[in-house]
Amino acid sequence: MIDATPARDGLPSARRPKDLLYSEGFRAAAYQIALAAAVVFIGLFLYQNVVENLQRQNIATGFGFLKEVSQFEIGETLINYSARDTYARALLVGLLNTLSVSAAGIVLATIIGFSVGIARVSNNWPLQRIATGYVEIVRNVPVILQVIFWAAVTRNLPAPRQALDLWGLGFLSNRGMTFATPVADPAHGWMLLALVAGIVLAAVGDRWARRHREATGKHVDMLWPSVAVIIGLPLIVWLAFGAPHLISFPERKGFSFVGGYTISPEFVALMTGISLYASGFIAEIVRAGIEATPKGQVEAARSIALRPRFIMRYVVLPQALRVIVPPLTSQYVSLIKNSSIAVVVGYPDLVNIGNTVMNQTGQAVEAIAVMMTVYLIISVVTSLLMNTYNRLVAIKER
Amino acid sequence: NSGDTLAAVKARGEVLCGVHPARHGFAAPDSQGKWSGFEVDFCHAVAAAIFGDANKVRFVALSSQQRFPAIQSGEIDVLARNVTATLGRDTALGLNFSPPIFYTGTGFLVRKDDGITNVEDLDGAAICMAPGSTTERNVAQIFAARGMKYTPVVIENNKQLVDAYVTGRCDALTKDKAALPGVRAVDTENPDDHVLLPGIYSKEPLAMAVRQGDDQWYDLMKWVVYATFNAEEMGVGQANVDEMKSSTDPDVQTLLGVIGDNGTKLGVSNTWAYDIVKQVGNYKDIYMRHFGPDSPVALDREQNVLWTEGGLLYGLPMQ
Amino acid sequence: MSQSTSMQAADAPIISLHNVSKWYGQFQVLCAVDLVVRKGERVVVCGPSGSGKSTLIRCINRLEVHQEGRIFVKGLEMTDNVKNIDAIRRNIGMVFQNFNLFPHLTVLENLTLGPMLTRQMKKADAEDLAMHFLRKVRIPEQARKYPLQLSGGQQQRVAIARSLCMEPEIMLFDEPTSALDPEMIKEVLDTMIELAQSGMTMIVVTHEMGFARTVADNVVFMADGRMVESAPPEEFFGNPREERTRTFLDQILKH
Amino acid sequence: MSQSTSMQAADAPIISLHNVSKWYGQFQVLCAVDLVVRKGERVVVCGPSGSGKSTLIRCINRLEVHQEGRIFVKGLEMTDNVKNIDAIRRNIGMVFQNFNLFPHLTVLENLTLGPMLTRQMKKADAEDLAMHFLRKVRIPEQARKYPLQLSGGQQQRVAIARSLCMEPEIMLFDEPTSALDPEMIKEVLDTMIELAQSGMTMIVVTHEMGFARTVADNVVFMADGRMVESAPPEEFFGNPREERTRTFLDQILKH
Amino acid sequence: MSAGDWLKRNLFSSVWQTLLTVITAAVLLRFFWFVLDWGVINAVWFTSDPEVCRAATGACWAVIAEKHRPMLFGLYPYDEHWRLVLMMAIYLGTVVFSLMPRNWNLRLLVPLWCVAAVSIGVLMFGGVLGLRYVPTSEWGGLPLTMLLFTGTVLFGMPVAVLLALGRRAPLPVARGVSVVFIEALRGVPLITILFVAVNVFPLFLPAGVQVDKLLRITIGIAIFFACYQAEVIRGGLQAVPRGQYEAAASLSLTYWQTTTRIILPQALRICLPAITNHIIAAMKNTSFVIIIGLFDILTATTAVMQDPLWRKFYVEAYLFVAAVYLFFGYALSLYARKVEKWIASGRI
Ligand SMILES: Nc1ncnc2c1ncn2[C@@H]1O[C@H](COP(=O)(O)OP(=O)(O)OP(=O)(O)O)[C@@H](O)[C@H]1O
Ligand SMILES: Nc1ncnc2c1ncn2[C@@H]1O[C@H](COP(=O)(O)OP(=O)(O)OP(=O)(O)O)[C@@H](O)[C@H]1O
Ligand SMILES: [Mg+2]
Ligand SMILES: [Mg+2]
Repeated sequence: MIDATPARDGLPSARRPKDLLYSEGFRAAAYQIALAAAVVFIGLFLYQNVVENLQRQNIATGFGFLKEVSQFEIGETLINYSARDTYARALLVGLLNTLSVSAAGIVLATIIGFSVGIARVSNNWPLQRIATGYVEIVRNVPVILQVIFWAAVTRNLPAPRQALDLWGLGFLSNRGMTFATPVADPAHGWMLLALVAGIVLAAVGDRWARRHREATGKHVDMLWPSVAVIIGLPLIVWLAFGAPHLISFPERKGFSFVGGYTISPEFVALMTGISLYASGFIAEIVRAGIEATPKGQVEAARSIALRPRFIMRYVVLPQALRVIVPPLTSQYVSLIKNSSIAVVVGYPDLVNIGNTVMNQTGQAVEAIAVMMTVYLIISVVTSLLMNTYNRLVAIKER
Repeated sequence: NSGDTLAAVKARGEVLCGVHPARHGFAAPDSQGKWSGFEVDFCHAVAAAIFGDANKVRFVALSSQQRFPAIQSGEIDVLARNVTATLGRDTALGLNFSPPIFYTGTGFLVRKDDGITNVEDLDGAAICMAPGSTTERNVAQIFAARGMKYTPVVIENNKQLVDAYVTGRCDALTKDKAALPGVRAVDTENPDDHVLLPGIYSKEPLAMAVRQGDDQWYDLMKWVVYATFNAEEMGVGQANVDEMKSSTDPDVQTLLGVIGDNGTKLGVSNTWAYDIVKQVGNYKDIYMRHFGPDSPVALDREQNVLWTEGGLLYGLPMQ
Repeated sequence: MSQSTSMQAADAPIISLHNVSKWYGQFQVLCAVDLVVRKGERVVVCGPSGSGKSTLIRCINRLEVHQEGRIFVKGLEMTDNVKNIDAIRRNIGMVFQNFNLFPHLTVLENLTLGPMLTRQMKKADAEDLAMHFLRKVRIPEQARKYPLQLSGGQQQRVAIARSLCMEPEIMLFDEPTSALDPEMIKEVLDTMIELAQSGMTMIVVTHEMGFARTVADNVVFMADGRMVESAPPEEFFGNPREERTRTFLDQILKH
Repeated sequence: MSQSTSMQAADAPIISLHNVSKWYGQFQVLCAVDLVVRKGERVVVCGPSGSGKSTLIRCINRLEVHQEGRIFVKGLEMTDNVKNIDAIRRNIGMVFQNFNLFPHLTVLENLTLGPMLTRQMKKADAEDLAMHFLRKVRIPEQARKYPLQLSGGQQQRVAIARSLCMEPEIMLFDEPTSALDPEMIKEVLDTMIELAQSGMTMIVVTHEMGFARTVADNVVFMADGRMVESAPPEEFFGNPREERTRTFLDQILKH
Repeated sequence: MSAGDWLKRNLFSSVWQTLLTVITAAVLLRFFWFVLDWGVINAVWFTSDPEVCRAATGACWAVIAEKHRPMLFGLYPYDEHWRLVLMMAIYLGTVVFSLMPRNWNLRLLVPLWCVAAVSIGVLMFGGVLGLRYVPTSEWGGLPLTMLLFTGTVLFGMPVAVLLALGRRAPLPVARGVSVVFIEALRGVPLITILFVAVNVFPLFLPAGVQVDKLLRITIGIAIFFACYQAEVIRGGLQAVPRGQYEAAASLSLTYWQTTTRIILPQALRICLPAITNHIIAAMKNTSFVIIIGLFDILTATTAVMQDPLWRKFYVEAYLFVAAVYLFFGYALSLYARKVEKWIASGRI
């Protein structure tokens, strides 16, 4: 702001209009306006070009195509879909496939990553070396090479007729992994319900145990009761329904198998590739998290005679998780993004289907915009969740 | 700027032609990186027409996904990459199609020992195909019409696609029928273990595409194609073109630029058609070079013969 | 408690080390250390950096494992018997140089964690106890804050209170003031002096010679893993027997 | 220079603050501070922690922006005029508590950077100048080392030399010795005393009352953002007018 | 520590430990035996007859010997492969030379890089000196991977620095622009950016203006790289103490002087390990170009593995490619560790 105070003590006033150019505030404003103008100008220029180019080349624009009939089939769908559905639904199928392969990949990567990460800090020398070697290799070979490698492996599995028998429970062939599954039975729905009930009950039990401990000082171990209730309830339901034990075993028929459930080789290759790749990074995150809890914390806990289990549960884990969870989430996000290389192995994920849509309709701009937006939403939602988590668990400081 | 492709090409000194990266018979680089194939020859023909030198062409290998953006954006001048001419592409993609240079349809390559003899046997099969191809839609229709099911395995990368079929991931590989013999001949370990299902199940007219809005350039494409048809019809081939120059048939004379100024009207030299036939050949020459009985990708001409012989090739008169 | 029994108790050694040695690899940190501490006694350990002071007191509650010699605490020998270790640790409180408070728990939770989990106290009782000791260290108003929101001096006082909540008979201090700003040193030392005056058995590693003079019954000087001198403060500061002790005191008192 | 002109110059205020106030959010750090420093004058600022001493001297070279009142340095007013700020900063050297040497540059490079970049000196000249001042602070032999290879006292002397290389007329010191070990405090204070004796105008925030007694022309006491008292050292230490000053001096001299 | 101590501490400190040691050792031995048996003892090293390989029970390293040229050089005209060999020699020579601290002298390196760039350009493109012209669409293999990687880093690093500075700038507009740019690009997969580079980017240009596809792809990967790197550098900038800014201000250095002389050198040193990680990641990311059909070393190898006669030996071929990536990645991280040591010891 310009203050019109007259000069005092015969000193020159720094506030003459010509000095405006030297004013920090004015300069800052000028730079910003210039930058904003440049951004707007470039944006307009690009937009203008796109519009002109599309017009000149007579390319259709707009998202109207999403409502058109797709006229192509998709190999793996989680929802009903046929060639008579719209492009929008085809893309939805792709999105769900992206999410399902990512979910499976995340579970696998987490299990492997945590195991290897713990092995990395084990004081058993050979185990530590194996873990280190694994991490180095898996992290440093491009994920796409790993996926292509696993695709080659799955394709070179024997044909269905010579499929590998998985101990009578299923088959492994170049058509994928086919499992025996229980024949659908009304009991299953109830068992699922029982499982949920069991989990809820276990949680309630845990709370009760804590209250009990706080009220009486008696520590009740709820680990085994929890396990029992979570496994037991569905089991009881199953028995109550007369233990329906019909299992649909896959059988070779026609080109492939009937019965059971088949996971496609593309899914297996993609999931294996991206989750092994991520597991290397997760292992490092876990290791860092474990090492991040200062030694002094454990010593202090020991000096108040806490037992190892309690030290783990009340001192080490809460602190390690704060370190582990944020980078872990970004690994999950990058695993989801990596699933987009599905297109090289032919798994029908969002990008693969988007690609087909792009070719069918020729509307590259719109199709790519759809893909980018979806991934952006996934990233933004995750990072919002992550920020909330960080705020909730942040260690309060001055 | 819409009318200046020809001028730009002349100024550049070469034609940029988008082709398939590896489709034996149509377009593929040999181990020395030299391109050859049916569609490649049509690119040569365009170059011959413009420059009188069939080699003034540069090939740009394009995946099926990249082919339309490449032509739309002007990265290439002409697209000769197994493009099926359809109304949708003509309009929504802002393209113009030359007269079809190859009539084909969806075909299926299957393993002999699977005992498949026609499409009806494919119920429940896993079928490998490329994304965004007309094939993808045709297959959907073929199976829907017969009330059959199949599992599409859709792979963009052609190598990966063929690999998926050859290793047995799929029971059938589907592509334009014309493309399958190439796969069979080159990519399979033992070509005799594989057969092409007989019959054609859809219309797949392959044509060259140019950007909409440049009529001069579009005209040139059309007439390059017609010139190869007409040359065959008139019996003018690579072998006899020089003798035919002295033919007294006015049609032949017009074709070869001995009389008239067709070239000037098209914006190229009057010997343009002569150059095509001399350096590349007429339709039959081109066809036989790549699909003839001696080539690795032998293909019957089927509909790809002159209208006079009951085929679909019909060159418009060149007066 | 009558005067005589307390005298008697005070005579029995509550901690005794016999000939304790420890090595890190090839490097010997403790060389045949002997130390006897009686109930209610206050021992100050000093010595140059790296002389093994920390190691010594960390061996007493088995944060480090000694390799030779024997350590007894309240008549129990420190072996790798988990029961013994547990019993001994319950009797010993320890205060670290870097406080080592649990940063994810409030001050109150830091204090109640031990009593609730290892002494099976009710939450309400544990909190009463905690508030009692927080008042003793004069920061009851900070109970709901998190450790990192406190000043260093306050944190160290919380750490002392945390140890006291286990109601130990012995307190070990490992340079409790050396990570603190000068203004805060005093508040912590005051707390420790009060504790000493209440009759707690204490072993204190510190360079605060003023503190040693005020409260110590015995000052122990260590160098190179050996116990060089051990004497009551008047003697230790007034007339040290050993040359090394003298050099060390010269250096440290010149400040 | 004749006696009279130097007297005259000494009389003109080289720094003057009129009614300067500053807020951080709601919190007022400086309340209507008035201060006049004449050429060659040496002012020591003291006061309890958080009283705004640092903020005050940081306003003088605009490391902080004041919100009310006016600050003049050598007749130029400190506004947001970039030209003025630049001119003023060139005339003011500043030494920080944490030295703030550039760790990626050698001592010599630390010293020549300013002269070369802002005074457009040739490299050779700048290095001569740098060596001159390094000799003055008595560490010419450290010229090729990196700051982190030096002791704290040496680092602080390098920092002083770095400021001097800009040949400023005024030097500001913000607790230059409080991050130092006791042994090193003296070497830095000696350097500062020499500097004072050479006639440099100085404003020094410090708790070293010995230094204040020796060199200050004026001691200023601040509390809660206000200038509570300002007097020559004899008066300030001998007979402080204000109650708060007395309390403060009691505390600080007890140490 | 004596060997006995070490063994006891790390291998046999308890029953459980001993058991674990035995099991892991058994697994390790089994693995190494397999590697030895399959990869060395029964392997076929040289043959041009795939039948020989098929008969063997071990690895068929002959496939690499047989196919190394198309794997390493892709579609590049066969007769001109010598140009690529020469190009790689020049490239690697230049890079190795520039990495040695004793050569860190702009007056030496700038001309060197200019000369190297020109000669690499001449070799790759040809069209002069009687060399046959080879358009970028025919480039391939390892040289292409190298060029993509170098282009990514050379173009991406400055952009990353600018974005990082922008994100920490005192000007809200600059901050806003940088944040949106960085976060938007980090939120999407690299593939979509490649799609944009190939399919959409031409639409952004005015009619008639064209940018080579290879260049567009390089820029796409580089910008993607820059957005990740910017976050790393921002971390480094944040780690530079405020006192450094203040000391610079009190020497009346300008914003750019402060930034280039004081802040950036320190920030880059601080986050060097993370920077290296992302540079290595950038090298791995070049392999994504297989999706848009560029013939880098991975694409070239998958293409080679099309050959029905050699198709069976894909494991060996992919191992070879993995080894190439591991080699360069490992070399980079070794070098970075060395630089960290130099920094710690004050050598740079
Ligand atoms: N885990 C360890 N491994 C190897 N050496 C160690 C370890 N812990 C301590 N030392 C060494 O043992 C010696 C004694 O360490 P200790 O911490 O007991 O000394 P201190 O007298 O407490 O010194 P300070 O006054 O610095 O705390 C030192 O030389 C130290 O370097
Ligand atoms: N950036 C800031 N934001 C908010 N408050 C601040 C900031 N910087 C300083 N303060 C507050 O302003 C007050 C004065 O700070 P200043 O650093 O000037 O005190 P000081 O007298 O130098 O104290 P010390 O002796 O501790 O250095 C303090 O209460 C401090 O907490
Ligand atoms: Mg110690
Ligand atoms: Mg201060």
